[in-house]
Amino acid sequence: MTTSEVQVADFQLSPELLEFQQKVRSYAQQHLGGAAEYDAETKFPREPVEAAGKLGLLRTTVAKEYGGSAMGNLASCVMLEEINAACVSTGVTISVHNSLVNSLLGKWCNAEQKARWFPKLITGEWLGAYCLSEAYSGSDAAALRCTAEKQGDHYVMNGAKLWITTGSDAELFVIFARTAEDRVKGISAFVVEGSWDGVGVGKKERKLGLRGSPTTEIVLENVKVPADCLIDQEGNGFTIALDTLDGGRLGIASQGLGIARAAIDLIGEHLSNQKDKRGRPAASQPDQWQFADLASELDAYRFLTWRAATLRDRGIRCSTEAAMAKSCASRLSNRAARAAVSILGLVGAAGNNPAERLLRDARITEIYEGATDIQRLVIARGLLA
Amino acid sequence: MTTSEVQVADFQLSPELLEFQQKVRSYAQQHLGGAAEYDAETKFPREPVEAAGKLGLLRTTVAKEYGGSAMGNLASCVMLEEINAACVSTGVTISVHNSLVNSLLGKWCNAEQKARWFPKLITGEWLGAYCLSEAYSGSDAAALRCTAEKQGDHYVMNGAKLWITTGSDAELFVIFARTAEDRVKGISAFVVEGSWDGVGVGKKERKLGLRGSPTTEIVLENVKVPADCLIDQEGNGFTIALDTLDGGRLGIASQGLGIARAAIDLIGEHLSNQKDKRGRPAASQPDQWQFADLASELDAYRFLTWRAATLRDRGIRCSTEAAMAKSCASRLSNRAARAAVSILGLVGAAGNNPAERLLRDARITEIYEGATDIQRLVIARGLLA
Amino acid sequence: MHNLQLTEDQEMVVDTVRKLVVDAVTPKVQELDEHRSFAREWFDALSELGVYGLSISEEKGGAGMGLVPYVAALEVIGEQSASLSRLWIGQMQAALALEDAGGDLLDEVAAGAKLLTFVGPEHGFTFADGSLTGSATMVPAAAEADVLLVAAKEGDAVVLVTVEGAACSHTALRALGLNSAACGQLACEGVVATVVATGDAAEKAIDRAELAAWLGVAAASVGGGIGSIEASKKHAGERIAFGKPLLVQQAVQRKLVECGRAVEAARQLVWQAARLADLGQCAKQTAMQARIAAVDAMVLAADEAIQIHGGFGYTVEYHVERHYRDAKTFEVLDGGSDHLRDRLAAMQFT
Amino acid sequence: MHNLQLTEDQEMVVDTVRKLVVDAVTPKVQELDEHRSFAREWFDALSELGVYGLSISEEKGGAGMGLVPYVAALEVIGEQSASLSRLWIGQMQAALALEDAGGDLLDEVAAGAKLLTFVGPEHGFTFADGSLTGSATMVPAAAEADVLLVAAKEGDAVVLVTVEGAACSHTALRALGLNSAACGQLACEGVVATVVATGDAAEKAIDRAELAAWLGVAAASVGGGIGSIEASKKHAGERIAFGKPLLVQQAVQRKLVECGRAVEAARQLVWQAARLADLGQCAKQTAMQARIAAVDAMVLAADEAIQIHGGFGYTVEYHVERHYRDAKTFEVLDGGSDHLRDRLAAMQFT
Repeated sequence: MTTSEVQVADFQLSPELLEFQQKVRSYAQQHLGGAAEYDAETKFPREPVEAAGKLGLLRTTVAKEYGGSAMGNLASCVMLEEINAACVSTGVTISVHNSLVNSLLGKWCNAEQKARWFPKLITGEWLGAYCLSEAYSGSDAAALRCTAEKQGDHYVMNGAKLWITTGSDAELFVIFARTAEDRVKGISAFVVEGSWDGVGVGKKERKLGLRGSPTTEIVLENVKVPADCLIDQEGNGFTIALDTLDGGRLGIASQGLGIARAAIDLIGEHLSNQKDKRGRPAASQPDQWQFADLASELDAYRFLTWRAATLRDRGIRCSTEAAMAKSCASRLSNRAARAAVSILGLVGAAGNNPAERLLRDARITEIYEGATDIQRLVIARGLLA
Repeated sequence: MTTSEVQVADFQLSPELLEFQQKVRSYAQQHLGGAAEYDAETKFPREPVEAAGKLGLLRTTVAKEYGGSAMGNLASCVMLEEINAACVSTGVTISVHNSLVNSLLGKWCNAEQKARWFPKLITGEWLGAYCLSEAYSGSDAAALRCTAEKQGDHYVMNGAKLWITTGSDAELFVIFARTAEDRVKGISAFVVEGSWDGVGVGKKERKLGLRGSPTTEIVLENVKVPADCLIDQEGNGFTIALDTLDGGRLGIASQGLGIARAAIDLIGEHLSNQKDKRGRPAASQPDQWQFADLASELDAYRFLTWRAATLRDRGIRCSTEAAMAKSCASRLSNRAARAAVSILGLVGAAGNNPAERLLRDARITEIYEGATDIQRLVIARGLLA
Repeated sequence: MHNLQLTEDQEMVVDTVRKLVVDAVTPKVQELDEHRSFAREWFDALSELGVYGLSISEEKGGAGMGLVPYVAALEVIGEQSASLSRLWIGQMQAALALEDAGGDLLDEVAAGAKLLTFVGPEHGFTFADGSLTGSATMVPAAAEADVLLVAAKEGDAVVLVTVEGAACSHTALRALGLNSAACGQLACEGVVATVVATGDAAEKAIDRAELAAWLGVAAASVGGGIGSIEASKKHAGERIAFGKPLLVQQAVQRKLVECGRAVEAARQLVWQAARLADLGQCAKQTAMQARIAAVDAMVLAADEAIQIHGGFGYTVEYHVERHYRDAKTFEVLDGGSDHLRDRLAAMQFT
Repeated sequence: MHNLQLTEDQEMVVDTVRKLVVDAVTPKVQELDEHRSFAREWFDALSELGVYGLSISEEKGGAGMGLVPYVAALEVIGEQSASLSRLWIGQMQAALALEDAGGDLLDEVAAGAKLLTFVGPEHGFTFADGSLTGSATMVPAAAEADVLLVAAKEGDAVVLVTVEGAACSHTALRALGLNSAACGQLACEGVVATVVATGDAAEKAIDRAELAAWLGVAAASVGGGIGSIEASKKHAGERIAFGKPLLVQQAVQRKLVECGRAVEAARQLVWQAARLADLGQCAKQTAMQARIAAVDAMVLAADEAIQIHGGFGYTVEYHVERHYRDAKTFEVLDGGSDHLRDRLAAMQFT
């Protein structure tokens, strides 16, 4: 969807977006208190995701004619920052569902396909998963080996996808598979439903963080995929994947902002509590510097993120801008979380404080949906072109 | 002056500001080619400053009723980035004249005073200097010792001001002096004209950079200052100084952005020229990363700067936001200039390349109008209040 | 491997420790960490090697070999297990703190018959009328230690006391790292304690315990940094992306060069501090600098290792996420790096 | 002052150099720098001390004292004058490169009778039919050197040649730093050159010259870092702000602690590399790491020193702006730090 309305005037969100932000903030306060538990017990945040569905938060990137709220990329960014500031596992689930799956289907599927899948996706009855990575293709996505062989009115799909967010809990999978040999033009995109024969959930990863969000292998054994589940046309898969990632990167940038904000808030709270014997503020100067630097960068990279989102909302290509946002915000989230542990000290590392969880959760933002060094090369290429 | 019009919509400058930016860019191309010469010969950039006056660039912060163009803080930021990207010595001269002196007079002087001084200031017939620092009061501005003793219809001023930008070439001095003992409430602000008896230019500093801009001591020996040269009222000097510095900091933030941009452009040019034997791009990956990171931060901190400027243009207090902008942009300018020398290598250090001059010029931005650590404490205090 | 120029005896200690690490630690390190299992068996295996008396003087029944082989051996252990390093460090703190006082407990510490943990002055325990009061979080082996050696305040004076581990209350923590060292919360409410040293003797004992911690954590962090670098080299040498091994990419090489440089610089500080201490010179500042630099280098190396591993690095099987957690946990122990910075400042500027 | 544990002879060299620095260098360093005056008199004064033959073997007429006193003495000089350090480094490069070949020139170098500058292989000079062609920028003492020692290519082979300084054309530069070392542009168009070494001998000579540069720049940078820290301590101890000396502020202390730590770590790398070299072990990687770390530490210390000095730091009288310029100039010499990083990578990963 594209919009020509001004969403950010002189760096302030429009009244509609401010209202939406408040709504999401209330949702987070009501439903996302269990982040520590999802983490400790590697438990999927089902209740918060269902509540998000009921509140309409899973339809922000879907057009109104298919039941969506069509709020666009900027609204998604605003929402995802709020959610990730409270619970990163819920955040990534919604980010993948909205920013990758729903966005992709909305942009590249035909009307019949949209009518088929969106009713279940916008309510959260179905959750979506995005299956690009494989064991031998991470940053080098075009090296994928999963195959979809055309046999009459269907394709037979074989292979295995790795590091699939929501892998064990999703019902709809967007899968990139090879329909021809050409490294790039041999890749096509499909929708595969989890209930079909041959679709299996493989190994579940045990991870540093993001432990409430199941990351699994998806194994495809002779899966019969009807031809009308091909997205767009054969050979256009890589283009679709890259285009979608621009939006996905804004989702992860917003995740980074949310994590950074939560960590900075912990530091701020700690500093406010530092008092000398007479009750006067006594935060150490170097801690205050770090706090000031991190808080300044948070504002700055939020603007980078919002800039890219407004471009995308206007239908303008934003690969360079999205890469800037993701690269900067994801690195900030890690610096901020590490600083929180350093400054809170023993308390921050003790595991009954959110700081150490944020440190573990933050680390993934520099890796998935395009590692930092890839983002940097995208930026350099974009600017020097 | 305040405005309620939206100046930056979805992170894009308004058409008026874009046009103004183009105008300044042309000015820079035509008049600021001599930066290397002003530096090497420690020569005041008189021609560019005069040309700026003719083009109306010295009146941007002055209200229309006094002949100004009342373009406001954001326009000043846009202008100063362009000018500093070409010549930092010219940039600081105009920044002090516009962002400190003209801004201060416009906000705190009475109509008679404005009518007296602005006609000369807006054309550049007179240049302004801002005299706050002394040998024993830098970051601790309230420790100043210069005195102004009331004697009938005038004050007698004695003392010495240090590190005065444009000191030897200004005609109008805003001078902060002590009219009473109270550390803060004993400070008052005055306009002193350079032609008056007892106003002398002292030692001229030999500096690392900014060598085209004269930084001098201003010596005040029994200077008879008419009472109608008092700005606002007695004892309000420190408030005036702090308020003015918010605007001044935006000027220096923009200077930082301009320097950073120039350095990043040098790096980009160098990377574009790197080719392998077959003529294919061959810039080193780590150099590309640095370029990408610096360029991303440039965009991000420009938004921080513009945000603070739009707040100030709306009459909203922006100390925290201005400190964020100055702290981030000034540090970026130094990182970028150092990176340019590192990446350009021998060529960058050789002195016939702008890189080494940028490195020397950049260093002041973290020092004047509030050193970085002071900015950080302002930010921390602002956010934790 | 390194250029510490150890004597033959010292080299033998390091080789013996290395063999234990290869045979017993490496195969189980991931499993124990993931299940947060306390590494008592490794601690006991080190006892059998007799290392806990390594740096105690011969007249007090130790090997009198000084701190140089201690840092060399901890580097080897740290490459695999920060948790086991930390247990040895606690034991070494106790050994050095108790050395002057001597007695049965020192012998038991040196023999590894009892597992000790040191609770530093930063936790603010107080001692009065023969009993100890205070609480601390993130104490290694909090629940597992046989004896706690506590630096406490008695009025304004410093006193070093011991309490039985069983006499204190403990709470297990899901801590960030050092999962096999069982960091936990510890509380004593008027627990009967035995005075080991008071006055100058207590100050000196605490000084030595702190030095043992700084040097030990620094050496183990150097090892941890090496562990991350080696894991990265191995992975990047095998992993193919864009048609060639990752290790061929300048991107990856540059990261590893910088990590290696940071680790090597920290290592030189550790060695210098250990050498100074063994020569009887003041090693305090150098040891604190080493501790700060080495932990930072370990954090850097682990962070880059995760990045080089990509998605694999975020999973538990590739060890580097453990190094990352352990490095940040090392950082906050012993008062934390910023506290050390402030102490360095106090030594240098007042 | 330091813990290199020098022999008495080595210590004497350092003391003699320190005396020269205090008496002759310190009083004029600012003036010479500001006027971009070449420090020939200091170079000659060092000649009189006889230091240029310091590391040459006794059988070749040198003092045979190795590189350890070289780095110790350069640290002392670097604290005051990076320019003079750089002149000695060039001379040492020549001395070590010429040592195997021996001959009159070596004697003149060792005696300081001729001032040499070394032009490294990174400048890409070519040698054919007895004459040298090429150009280079930012060559220390480009116009002042009596003789240039150039690592050139003859076809695909490496060759080490000398040319008379007067036979080349020079252009002075307003360079970023090292103002008293007169860095300039240099061009030779078929200048008659004398071959000093070819083949393996040339490779070895160039290796030694590079090692001399890495160690020398590293040591001088450690000294420069110390210079910035000492200047900051002095200024911050005297300057009053908000009612107390700057040095009392945690802000200032923390900066100085971190600078001190970075400098000390770099210093340990330098010493280790010098010791390794003197033991006949391969010191190449450690020396390169030292060179990178020390220059970075000097940049950091100078940068923070300027900040601590505030407006004063931006003016020429307080020395720290000079350290800042000199540090960044050191960085880009000898191929530059990034080039060294790539060479380290090549050594470690291929």
